[in-house]
Amino acid sequence: MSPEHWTRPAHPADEPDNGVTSGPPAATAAKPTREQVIAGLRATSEGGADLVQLLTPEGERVTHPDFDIDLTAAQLRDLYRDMVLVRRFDREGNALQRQGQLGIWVPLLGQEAAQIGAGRALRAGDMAFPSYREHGVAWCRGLDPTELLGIFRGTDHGSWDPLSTGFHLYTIVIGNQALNAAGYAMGQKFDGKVGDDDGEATMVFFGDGATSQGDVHEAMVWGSVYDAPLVLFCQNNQWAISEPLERQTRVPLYQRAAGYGFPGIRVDGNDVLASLAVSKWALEECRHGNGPVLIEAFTYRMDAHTTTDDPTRYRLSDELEAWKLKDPIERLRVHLVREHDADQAFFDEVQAESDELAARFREFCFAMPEPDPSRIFSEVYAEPSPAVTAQRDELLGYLDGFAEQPAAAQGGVH
Amino acid sequence: MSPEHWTRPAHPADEPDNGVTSGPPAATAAKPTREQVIAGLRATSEGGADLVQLLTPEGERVTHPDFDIDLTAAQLRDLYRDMVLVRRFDREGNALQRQGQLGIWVPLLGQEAAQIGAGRALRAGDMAFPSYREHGVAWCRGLDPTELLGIFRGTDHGSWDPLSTGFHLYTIVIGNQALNAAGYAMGQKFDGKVGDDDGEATMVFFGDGATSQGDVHEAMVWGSVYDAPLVLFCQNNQWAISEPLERQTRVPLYQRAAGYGFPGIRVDGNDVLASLAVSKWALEECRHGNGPVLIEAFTYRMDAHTTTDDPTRYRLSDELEAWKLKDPIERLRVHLVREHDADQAFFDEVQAESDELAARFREFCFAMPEPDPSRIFSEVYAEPSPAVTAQRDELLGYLDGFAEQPAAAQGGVH
Amino acid sequence: MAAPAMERTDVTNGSARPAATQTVTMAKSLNMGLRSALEEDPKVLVMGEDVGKLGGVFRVTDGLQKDFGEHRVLDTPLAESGIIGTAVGLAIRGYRPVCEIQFDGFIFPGYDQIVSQLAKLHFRSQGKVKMPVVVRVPFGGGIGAVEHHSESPESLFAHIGGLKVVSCSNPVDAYWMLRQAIECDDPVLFFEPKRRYYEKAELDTEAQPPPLFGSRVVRRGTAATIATYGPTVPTCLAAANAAAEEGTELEVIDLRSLSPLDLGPVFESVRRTGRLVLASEAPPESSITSEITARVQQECFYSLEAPVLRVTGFDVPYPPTKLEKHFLPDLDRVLDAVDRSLAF
Amino acid sequence: MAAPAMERTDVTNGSARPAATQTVTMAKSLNMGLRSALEEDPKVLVMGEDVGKLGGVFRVTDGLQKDFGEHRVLDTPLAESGIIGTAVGLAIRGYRPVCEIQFDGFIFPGYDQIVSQLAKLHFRSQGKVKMPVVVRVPFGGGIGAVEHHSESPESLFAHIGGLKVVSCSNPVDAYWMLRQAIECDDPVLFFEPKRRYYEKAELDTEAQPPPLFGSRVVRRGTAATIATYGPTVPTCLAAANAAAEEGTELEVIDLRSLSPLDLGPVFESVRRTGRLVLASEAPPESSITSEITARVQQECFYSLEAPVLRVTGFDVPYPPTKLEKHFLPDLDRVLDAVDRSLAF
Ligand SMILES: Cc1ncc(C[n+]2csc(CCOP(=O)(O)OP(=O)(O)O)c2C)c(N)n1
Ligand SMILES: Cc1ncc(C[n+]2csc(CCOP(=O)(O)OP(=O)(O)O)c2C)c(N)n1
Ligand SMILES: [Mg+2]
Ligand SMILES: [Mg+2]
Repeated sequence: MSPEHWTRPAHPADEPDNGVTSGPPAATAAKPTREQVIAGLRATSEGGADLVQLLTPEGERVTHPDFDIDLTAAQLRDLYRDMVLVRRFDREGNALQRQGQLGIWVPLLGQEAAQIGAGRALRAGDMAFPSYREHGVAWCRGLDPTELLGIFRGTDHGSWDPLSTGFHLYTIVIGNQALNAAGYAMGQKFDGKVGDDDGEATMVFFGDGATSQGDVHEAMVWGSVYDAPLVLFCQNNQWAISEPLERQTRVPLYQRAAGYGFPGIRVDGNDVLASLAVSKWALEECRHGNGPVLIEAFTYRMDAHTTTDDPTRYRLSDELEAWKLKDPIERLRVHLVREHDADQAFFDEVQAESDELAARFREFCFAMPEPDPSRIFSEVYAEPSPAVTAQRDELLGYLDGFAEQPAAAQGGVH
Repeated sequence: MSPEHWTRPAHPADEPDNGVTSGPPAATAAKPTREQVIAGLRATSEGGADLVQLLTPEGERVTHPDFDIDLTAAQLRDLYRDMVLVRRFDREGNALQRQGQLGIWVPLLGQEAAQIGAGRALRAGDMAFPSYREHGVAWCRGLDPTELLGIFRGTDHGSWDPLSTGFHLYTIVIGNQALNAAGYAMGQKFDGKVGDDDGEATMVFFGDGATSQGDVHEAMVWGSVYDAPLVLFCQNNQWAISEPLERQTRVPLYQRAAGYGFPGIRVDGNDVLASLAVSKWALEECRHGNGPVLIEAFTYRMDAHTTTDDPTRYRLSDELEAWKLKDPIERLRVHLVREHDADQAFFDEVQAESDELAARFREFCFAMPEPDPSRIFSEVYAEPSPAVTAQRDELLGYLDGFAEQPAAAQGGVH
Repeated sequence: MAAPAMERTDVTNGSARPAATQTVTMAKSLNMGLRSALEEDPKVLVMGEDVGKLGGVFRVTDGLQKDFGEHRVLDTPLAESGIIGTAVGLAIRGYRPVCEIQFDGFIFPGYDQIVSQLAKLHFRSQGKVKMPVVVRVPFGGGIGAVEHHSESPESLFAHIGGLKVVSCSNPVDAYWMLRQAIECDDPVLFFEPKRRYYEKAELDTEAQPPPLFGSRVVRRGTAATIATYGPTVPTCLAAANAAAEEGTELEVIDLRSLSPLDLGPVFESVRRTGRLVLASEAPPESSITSEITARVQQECFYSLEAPVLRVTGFDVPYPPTKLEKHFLPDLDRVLDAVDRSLAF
Repeated sequence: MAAPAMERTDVTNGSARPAATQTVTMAKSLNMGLRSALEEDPKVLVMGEDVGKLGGVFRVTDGLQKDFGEHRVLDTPLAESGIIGTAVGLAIRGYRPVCEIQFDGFIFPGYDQIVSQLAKLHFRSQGKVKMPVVVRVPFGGGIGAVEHHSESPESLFAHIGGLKVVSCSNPVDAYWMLRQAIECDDPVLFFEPKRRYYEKAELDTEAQPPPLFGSRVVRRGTAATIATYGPTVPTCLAAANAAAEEGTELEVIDLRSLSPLDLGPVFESVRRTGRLVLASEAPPESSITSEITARVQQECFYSLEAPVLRVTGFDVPYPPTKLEKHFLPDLDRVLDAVDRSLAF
């Protein structure tokens, strides 16, 4: 069965008694109430007084008393390029899913600034633990975007090397990676890699919904009790699938940190400069032994939760329109034009590069080979288990039988 | 095998090939360092500036700007009586374990004020979810102390009726009961029992160590998201078995609450007046729909973790001596004598009553019948499972065989 | 336990169609089951992630929050221990929560509350506290999903005393079994074969359902017995049909209840056929199919003409889904096992 | 897999006593095993609740923190998901954590991290990330403890692909198996029979241990085979001795590895004796004893003269401990099953 579906099952094709062709029921009229919309907008359009911002939605550079950053025009262009390229292959992923090339895609649309800011703050020796939406961080860690395709096409569970890239595999069980990251950060500390400018740090990514999980709490406990160099980077994109932030908390999430005795900062997650500045500061604190730090990047999931999700069932388009005005790429573009003489040639160049990337991404996807059945049993253990080996031999022998006698492939009792 | 041991296994008597008689190795010289002792003392001898206190260790009545309480002399005497009686049967439980009558006992020594203050703040319609050390709360809920014996003697897993007593069964898996209590409190709210003076509330008890568990965090999330009438009563007795508070947190535990958007209060847990006043206030808040509230009762576990624990391995007696000066009963006794004319007759009367209780507790314990083997299978399900019934019939039939042919009781192959 | 009613051996082919009958998908019949339960008993609650406004990622709870309100149909915070743990508390308070776990692989954060509280409170309290909680779990593979979305963890619950575990295989059973599970005073783990959610059948909501905890012969046969449950029931029925075309009549039993197991009909069948094949997507090691094998070899020792054979997933993490066609028992693998059994 | 070395059929009776030999309890031999591992590999960590200054509630880690420091022997915060989850992260970083779960019943808060991360990361990463983590679990009953302190949850781990599961039954195995488990690059659930912690044997720390994942015939016999593991191995040996006094020679196999199972010696034995009795404290439903039964009836179909019989705990929550003598398999119940097997 091909991985065309995630939450929407395909109709199984392997059974003759099956005449089902319909998908799930069409979206019903269960729309949000007016009150909910108003509450939602209020909650999500403003980050509040504590929001760290360096670039306004209008592209204006503002200062902040505690966090600032000095970037050259070239560096600003690089950040812009990062965001455009990442958005481009993200959109391509969506398209590939629509065309049946991927089982599912998890879009990051709208979260580019949060991720590129955080990702570019990381250094080579640092380690990142993503959730499943961190394609932008993957990009910053030097992964080729095509390496992300296997998970969504169903050919692997993550193909890159976490250790050489400094980018752990995607973690799907919400919250698990927070504890894994805390442990890794403890290891950095035990290895003597914390305490000076050359220190190492770990950054873990999770969503607003994930903050409810016990594991994220325990990661905060462990991180603080072991003074681990751990930056907890929460992308509050306002929604956990269909559930708005108010289903997880009464108060802004960054305020959790104080209860564990470390700093929590709410940053404008659509402002790549602020995300970079706050992330750099947090990582520096951790490198010097002053971890952990919690960052809440206040942002918005502009697309569906995944390609199988239908956000019109639970949120109104007004909300999206409000957030479009805060687009992370657009504000940097305006800023580059106004303050840093970026001309059309630059934008054309980035555009061309992103087209190339998209084409390559696409071609790679089409050419991906089917994995071999033996892959089911490969690397289950570092030291092979005779039980698994026996099951492998049995299945491969059975499949070989078909290869030799194609007539038997339809089964039958002899 | 009799339940003489918890963490120290008995040497099994049912096997002929067993010649082992030694217990666990003797305590080693692994004593705390000087630094640890100093840190421990600093952490544990003072509750800090935020500590709510109404009665000093010297028995002096002090005021507090936010929390106060007006009690008659009779009410004060009742609180004193509660604490003495509870301490008395707690000590008797310890003694019964030493004499082999109980498998284990979990002492509350030192935590009487925290528990009686909280327990006496509860009303009939309220619900309490204890951990395993809340004998004082059990007392306030009207349980006969003998009802606690079964768990520790190994005849049952809790014999009282949680619903009619408003006191849930003891929960041993650390933190579980916090979520169960959150759910119960949600039910009170869904039942329309929250919102006015007649409202109901739920109080859940857990320790300082338990605050690290994901379940306690999730209970705070649920409680706040559903505005549940939930008082989270944390007895910070400074130790989780051998681990001092610093293994669980960097900052005072009551500060966790703010991160969830509800109040957290640190109360002197050795001051029954303060515990009562703060608990009453918190419950009132919850009844009126302003829950949850977190209370951290700052207290001290004066005895071992359980009768199988050996605290000399991990803490110095200086610490205990410091806390003895803050004894919860002693300070109320002094206060009663100085300010409320309590005379020797009163104290003699309480003494006599506690002797009686202890004797009855003791006699009850000795007379407890062995449960019947059929109890292994009873009430596993509300609607019996044929599989379990078959296993029961098989075991009972097998045991009947012994009854009929006592000669076969030693086994053998025919 | 008595063998359940066997009248309707083919649930999809009712001949006369009474007024209360309609063609529904399993997702829809589950939705109808929840709706009836919410209507009939104000203590019934539906709770889980995205079950409210979204109606669940599979739309099983579609429209329920709209009609019954946010206090009956709860979009909970994102934490499975919290879902189960608060359901336990609500049950103590007298509610009958029906929890949805979004996908099989996400039940594990809630496993502790299930094992330590949900399963044990009735026993611990000697019946003073009832635990009428249903935990609905869309399970199994075949939908081309990413990791953790295709697992079959049912054996991990069957091993736990104090729990009951069932699995439906068709829309009719789905409706009745869910209603019966909600009415049951014990905790029931309710495993729904997610890749069958959109298969259809005729549902008569005024029929008399067989007992919840009973297995059922869904096809009569003589040559060998196949026992299975959940998503592989249609697979095995298809295999039996294919075999019948070649003249081999296989008996197929839908186990329905996985704990307690109702093996009476299996024993009876095996005594006639002498051969048993078990099919399940779950990894075989220490599983429900191991248990059935252990009990059949004991009860039918002198009747078995071949060892009990199993067609299952493998003892590995669920593979990337381009490979799941090899992982999941299909018609061919079932018939291959039947052949091997017949060859003994 | 080859059958392991069988020279030492009685581990407690070494005749010549080499220099490296001493009489130790199982708790002590585990402690020695941990100590050697900590000494030899700076990447080995010991972590858990109260494992440091206290030395663990059973004193298995006694003195280790004092000698190796707080960064090698960690008193962790009180949360099992945290213990396993951070151990996973430490393993990614190159450490080899040995986690202690204080009692069997407290492993469940860590179950999600075990199933979703610990078991799957090697497979998920196709070997790029190794998970050399040992999770030590004192398990089983017989110590008169309160609820949750006497459980036998090993089957819940044997069912999970990606994990390895072993159980020691005597001080000699305890030492070697723990050392081998720590050296193993896979996650190993290490079940220690807590009621045997203070039984003694002669341990030669310079001997050549048999392979970790192998079972072992610990007593030769002809009339019937008993296979068991962990705490019931001494029980079954005692039963065999009692039977021998009446002239019946029973073969006893200590399974040692529960996943992967090494059933070669069991098959070989059953082919000779024709009879198999399995003993385990765990509830039987969907358990390791079900699995062994399923595989033996398949592999030894024509050799079995009686069905495989099981002597186990029951499918209920662990009872109050005044009753555990009836719950736990004892000498009499084992011999009763042998009698029933021989009567076939
Ligand atoms: C333990 C667990 N439960 C449920 C899910 C299903 N699920 C996948 S994503 C998601 C919502 C996550 O929301 P959030 O943490 O805000 O992250 P976002 O997707 O918005 O980036 C849910 C419920 C899961 N993956 N893991
Ligand atoms: C989930 C779980 N893990 C471990 C234990 C073993 N254990 C029992 S009590 C205890 C310490 C609890 O400390 P705290 O929460 O401070 O409560 P206290 O005993 O001090 O009242 C531990 C680790 C347990 N009961 N449950
Ligand atoms: Mg989100
Ligand atoms: Mg404590």
